[in-house]
Amino acid sequence: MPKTRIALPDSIDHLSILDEHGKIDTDLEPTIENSLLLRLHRTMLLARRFDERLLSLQRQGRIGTFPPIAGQEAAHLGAVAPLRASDWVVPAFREMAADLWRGRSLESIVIYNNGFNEGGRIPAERNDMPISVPVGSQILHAVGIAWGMKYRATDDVAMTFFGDGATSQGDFHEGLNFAGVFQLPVVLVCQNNQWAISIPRSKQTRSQTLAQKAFAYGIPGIQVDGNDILAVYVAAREAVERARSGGGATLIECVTYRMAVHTTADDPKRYRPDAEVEEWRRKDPLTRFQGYLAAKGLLTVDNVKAEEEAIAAEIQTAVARAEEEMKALGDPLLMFEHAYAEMPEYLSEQRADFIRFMHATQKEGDHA
Amino acid sequence: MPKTRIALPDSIDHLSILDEHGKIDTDLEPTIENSLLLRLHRTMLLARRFDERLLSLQRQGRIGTFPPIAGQEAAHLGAVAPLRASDWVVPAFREMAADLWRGRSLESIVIYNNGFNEGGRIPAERNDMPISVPVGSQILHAVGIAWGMKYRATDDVAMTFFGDGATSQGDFHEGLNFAGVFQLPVVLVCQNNQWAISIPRSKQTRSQTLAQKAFAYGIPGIQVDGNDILAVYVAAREAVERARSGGGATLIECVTYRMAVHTTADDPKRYRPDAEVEEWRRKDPLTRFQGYLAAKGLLTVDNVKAEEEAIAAEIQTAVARAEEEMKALGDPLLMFEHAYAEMPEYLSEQRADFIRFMHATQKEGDHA
Amino acid sequence: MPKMTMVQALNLALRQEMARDESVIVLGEDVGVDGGVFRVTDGLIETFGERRVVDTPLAESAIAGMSIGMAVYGLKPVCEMQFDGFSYYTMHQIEAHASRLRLRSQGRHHVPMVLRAPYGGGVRALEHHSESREAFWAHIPGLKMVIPSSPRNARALLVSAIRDPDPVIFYEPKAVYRAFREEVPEEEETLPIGRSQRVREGRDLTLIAYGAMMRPTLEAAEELKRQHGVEAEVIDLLTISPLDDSLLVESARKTGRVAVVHEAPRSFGPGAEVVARLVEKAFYHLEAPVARVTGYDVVIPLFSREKYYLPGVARIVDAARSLLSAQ
Amino acid sequence: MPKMTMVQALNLALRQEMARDESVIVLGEDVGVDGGVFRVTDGLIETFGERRVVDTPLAESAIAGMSIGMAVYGLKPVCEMQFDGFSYYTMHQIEAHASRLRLRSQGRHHVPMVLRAPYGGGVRALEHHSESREAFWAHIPGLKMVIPSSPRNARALLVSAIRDPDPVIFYEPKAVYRAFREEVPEEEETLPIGRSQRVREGRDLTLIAYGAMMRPTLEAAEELKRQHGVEAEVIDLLTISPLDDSLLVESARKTGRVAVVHEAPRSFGPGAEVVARLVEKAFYHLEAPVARVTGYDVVIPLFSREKYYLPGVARIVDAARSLLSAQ
Ligand SMILES: Cc1ncc(C[n+]2csc(CCOP(=O)(O)OP(=O)(O)O)c2C)c(N)n1
Ligand SMILES: Cc1ncc(C[n+]2csc(CCOP(=O)(O)OP(=O)(O)O)c2C)c(N)n1
Ligand SMILES: [Mg+2]
Ligand SMILES: [Mg+2]
Repeated sequence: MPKTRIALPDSIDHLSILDEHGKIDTDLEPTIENSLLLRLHRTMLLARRFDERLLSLQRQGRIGTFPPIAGQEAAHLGAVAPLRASDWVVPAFREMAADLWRGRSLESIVIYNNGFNEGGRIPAERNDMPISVPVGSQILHAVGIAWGMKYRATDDVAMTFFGDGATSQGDFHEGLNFAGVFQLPVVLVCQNNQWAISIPRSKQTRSQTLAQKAFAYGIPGIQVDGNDILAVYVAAREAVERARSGGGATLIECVTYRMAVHTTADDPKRYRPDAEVEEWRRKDPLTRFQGYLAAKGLLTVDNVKAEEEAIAAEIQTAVARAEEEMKALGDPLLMFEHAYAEMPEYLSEQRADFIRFMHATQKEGDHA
Repeated sequence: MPKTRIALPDSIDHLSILDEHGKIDTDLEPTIENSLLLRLHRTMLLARRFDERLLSLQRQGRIGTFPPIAGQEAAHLGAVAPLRASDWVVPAFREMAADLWRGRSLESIVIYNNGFNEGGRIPAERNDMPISVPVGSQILHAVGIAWGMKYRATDDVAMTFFGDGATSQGDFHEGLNFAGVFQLPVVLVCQNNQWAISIPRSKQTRSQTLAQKAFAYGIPGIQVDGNDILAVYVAAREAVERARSGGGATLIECVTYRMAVHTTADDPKRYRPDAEVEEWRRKDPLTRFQGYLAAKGLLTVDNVKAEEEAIAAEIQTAVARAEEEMKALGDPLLMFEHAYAEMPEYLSEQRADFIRFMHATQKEGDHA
Repeated sequence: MPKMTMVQALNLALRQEMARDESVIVLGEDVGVDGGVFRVTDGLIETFGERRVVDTPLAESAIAGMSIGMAVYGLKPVCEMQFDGFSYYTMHQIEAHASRLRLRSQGRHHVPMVLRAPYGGGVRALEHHSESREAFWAHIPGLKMVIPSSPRNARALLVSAIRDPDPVIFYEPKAVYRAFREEVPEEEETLPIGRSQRVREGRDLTLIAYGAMMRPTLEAAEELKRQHGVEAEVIDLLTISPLDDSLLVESARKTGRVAVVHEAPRSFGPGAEVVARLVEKAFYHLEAPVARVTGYDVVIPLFSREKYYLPGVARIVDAARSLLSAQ
Repeated sequence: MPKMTMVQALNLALRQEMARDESVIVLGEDVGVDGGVFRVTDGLIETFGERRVVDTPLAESAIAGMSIGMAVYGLKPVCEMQFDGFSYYTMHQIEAHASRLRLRSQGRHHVPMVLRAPYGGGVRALEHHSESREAFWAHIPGLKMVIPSSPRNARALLVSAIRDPDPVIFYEPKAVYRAFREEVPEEEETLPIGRSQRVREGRDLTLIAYGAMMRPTLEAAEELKRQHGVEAEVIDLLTISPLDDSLLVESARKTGRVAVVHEAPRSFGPGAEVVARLVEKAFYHLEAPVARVTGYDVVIPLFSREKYYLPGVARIVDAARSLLSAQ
């Protein structure tokens, strides 16, 4: 058989359960406890409102540059919902809704976005990694954590997030290859929000889907409607279960959309048409989920109103508290902390010299 | 259609024309001019004998560490045969047969393997890049060269070589992705010789074939019997023609075998069974090609004997000439050359100090 | 002469070099339609088209590696790293190939590429957006490492870098990008790579700086004069490597008192090389230890504390006064 | 005490630490069945199995990045780079993450990993197999950079590196791997990271070196004594960064004449930092400019000319004599 087609067992499915018109595929509809559905909704609403609030704080100069998440809430929350506390989430930088679900405080986000390293603190009781800015690089950490989980024979799972742009990075490739070779319990969640700053998905790679990149590593890949929290949840649950039970890694491509700016330093008008944004607005994951919950009788207009009010208050309080907390962070000497377990001698000398200098110039009344 | 299989147009073929028993698939047999077949054979024989000679020179301490190529000659020569002089070859470090085909002199190889940078010289009339040791890194250069070819609207092609191990590197991924996105005239030839030093192909990646990695970049991939020069030639010719005519990049996986040590510093007994080597010996690309040529009436026992003698003499002369040439390379000041187009001042000072030092110590009779 | 920001001046350099030489290609993440996140490549795609202004996928090693191939093929790629903090992904390609292909091919190939990267603090940015690791590149033989400090010299040096036959790492002080305007001639202007400049004459001490640190250094010199009657000589390195020490040595011999200022962490930073050169070549003229006014040996803090990390006017003045009171 | 080569001593360190602490994992290219291309991990897979001695695919960034994840999870990965020249592929992971996760998570996570790499010339190897770029790592805050010079200190320092709570880049002088044997105790032995050692007492001048340069430096000291009656003090840095300068300063104050020796290229190399520290802290005791005896500012040549590039006994003696004749 000199020219033979090689039988490849892999294939790529696209999963969608709750479509943009609110129509549900009842065959695929997952059974999720009402309380979980409502908690997911609350977090989604909180994330949406907090994102809006951060944007206005940024415009007021009360925080620095940050990456809004609007439009991607379902792709965050559907993914992390099947996890348990002992699992680890390894985020990129645009998974705020997932962070909140995992227990990150609103305060820490405000503090971080004000340029205080203290905002990155992970509480002792929480696993998970802090935000990772270099695109794609964190995938390898998730792979290493998953390696540890397998080594320790736990049935925990590491889940990492990254964007469509990240799939071009060498670290994406190396990470997925290691995950495949070592059959690691890691779930690789790609937030394909169609844009990497100004580069559209079509210019990022010539492959038809991002999910099919899984083929290259001998691991399963699936594409889901990322604005459909039910579809994301089902795909993630399957992947998490596969990982827990020793079945190895899965690549999930969530097809979603970045509704807002890349970061508050970005002007998307330069590179994408409003019409595209409008089109995606109709696919809003929040209204879609709310429609579903209302149809199920779990949510009424009054419920939502009450939640909105509670959330507004929660955000209000958190921002106020964060601004209060930041007053205690004024000591510049904090910049010498957490460099090493023990401060090296020469760094102590630098710190001492800094103190001397601060005293000297404060006495002279200037330290510009 | 909520859970839909995505139709993927790609598929992976395995190509084999002249099997290990010398049986030919006449439907697929390419029409190649006799003179080309004979030139390919001569180069294959030369490469085989030169490789053997290098090994004995190394054992005698007359050259340093080097990577033998035995077993991979067909996968080298079948690939470069469809190229023309104006194309560029971007090698890794184990493509000596391809180098010879492209006009590299035996002398330069001896000189290089004696630890003289001068052995890396590319003659002015030749394109092609010098040897590249860091695994996978050269792929990106081929992509850049192909970019230039497209920019200059030539119909030239860049062909790059790399091993199975190289497919794990980030640079492989990034290179193939760029090649796909920009639709570049580049042919990516993977020498899957089953081993990356001690790591077998099966531990390098979990994907069933290496060729299927092309899916991830939306480019065609094909697997060929790399010990079958006809199959390699056909696949390469198709890829080269695709590239020339604006059809973009192709990944070719040549399934072959590294018959000898990784380098002369390596001991494969530590990690692979002799039986495996023996099995592959039966698939020897040289005897297979010779059988084909004999059956075609192009080669007789006498022909081969005459060629063997001519080649032995050619090698003999080249080694002698190289050893002569190296006598003129003793000047240590040559190490300051080719750092920049113009030597920076501080480097000139270092050079001057080196001269002073050499004089001073020569006078004192030691410069250990 | 029109007054320009550094961003505009860099844009002018690219625009004119692209018009002059069609082998000049601009590539990187978001350099096309978006005009670069700092707008240095603004409008180039409109003028020169997608053929010459290339938005790439998100992969720094590939951007560098592809540029190497382009350069070897005879083009002059000017590639952009979006931020200094992501340029280390290219370290292997630059160290192993860009800096060595001339040597490896014995002169047959060379790599006339420019790798541009905004570096340094001062723009309230996120983590990895404020690093200053020019010492990495400066330590690699075969490379050139250039850092301009003002719109005019940025334009002239970028033109020189593009025309240079060897690979140039071109760090742009992002704090200076829009900080002030300067007259920049429309006509072509170059500056030799490998030469520092004396930007202020003085006899009492020498301040050596570059990039974003030039402004606080010059202000410090003014303040030293105003408040203390001290005449500081100020030297702008412009090229970090190959380091031209002639002017530094000459000045150190004259003043005997030298401080070197940079925002990179102190240990194993560029300042150490300046000290070492002065010790080698002006030791007997030094009247006080050469002072280093630098970032501390910690990761540059997020923006709220950045100002304490970065050398400012007061720290430079403080160091200068210690120098003057030595012995 | 058994006499061991450095390779054997490193193997002993790994073996004992793995036996002592099951969170220690060895990983890298060919470290398992093959025992590492230099055999440093020889036999470990037989003793500890594939679970703890992990042959990885060929991808340096992944080896480093996965190690970071493992370390954060609570393991102690000791990963191997096959050669120094390929370790720059890890630069981004090390700079952006290994060195910073303690800071970024405010102490919740830390990265107790060791990245081992054979470095330097002297073994007639191919291109990229003889580099000496410790200055890259030394300039990164949050990292430690260690280079042993003998079997015994290699063993002790590797043990300390594995136990260190912070990431350690551990460069092994491949020229020393099998060059000589030394007694190495079976019993556990550690050496503090961040401390240099005086290995020879002297009053006339100070020679500072580390790694593979210790042998020619010590030989030079002997020759200086034998041929010129000069007593050289010799200091072995052992830890490059964080650099402990106390002993250097003390010695420089005593002798007033110092040379620093390394095989890395001179400019922006580790020697510059040594000079800068001595200028800061021992300036008034220096009787001659601190000399740098180093590799030249070119790529290390292929092996036939390597000996001219690498500082040898004669160059060190030559520098020492110039130092002594100064003034
Ligand atoms: C390695 C690296 N290169 C460049 C950047 C600058 N940058 C930040 S986000 C971004 C685009 C990321 O796109 P994607 O992965 O799709 O994530 P998204 O922003 O859409 O969430 C770029 C180029 C970076 N942070 N890291
Ligand atoms: C980036 C890099 N890492 C490690 C090495 C050391 N090394 C040289 S060849 C080799 C294995 C290469 O395997 P493969 O790509 O299959 O090529 P082959 O040797 O089989 O021709 C390794 C690990 C290297 N040269 N470059
Ligand atoms: Mg995106
Ligand atoms: Mg191989």
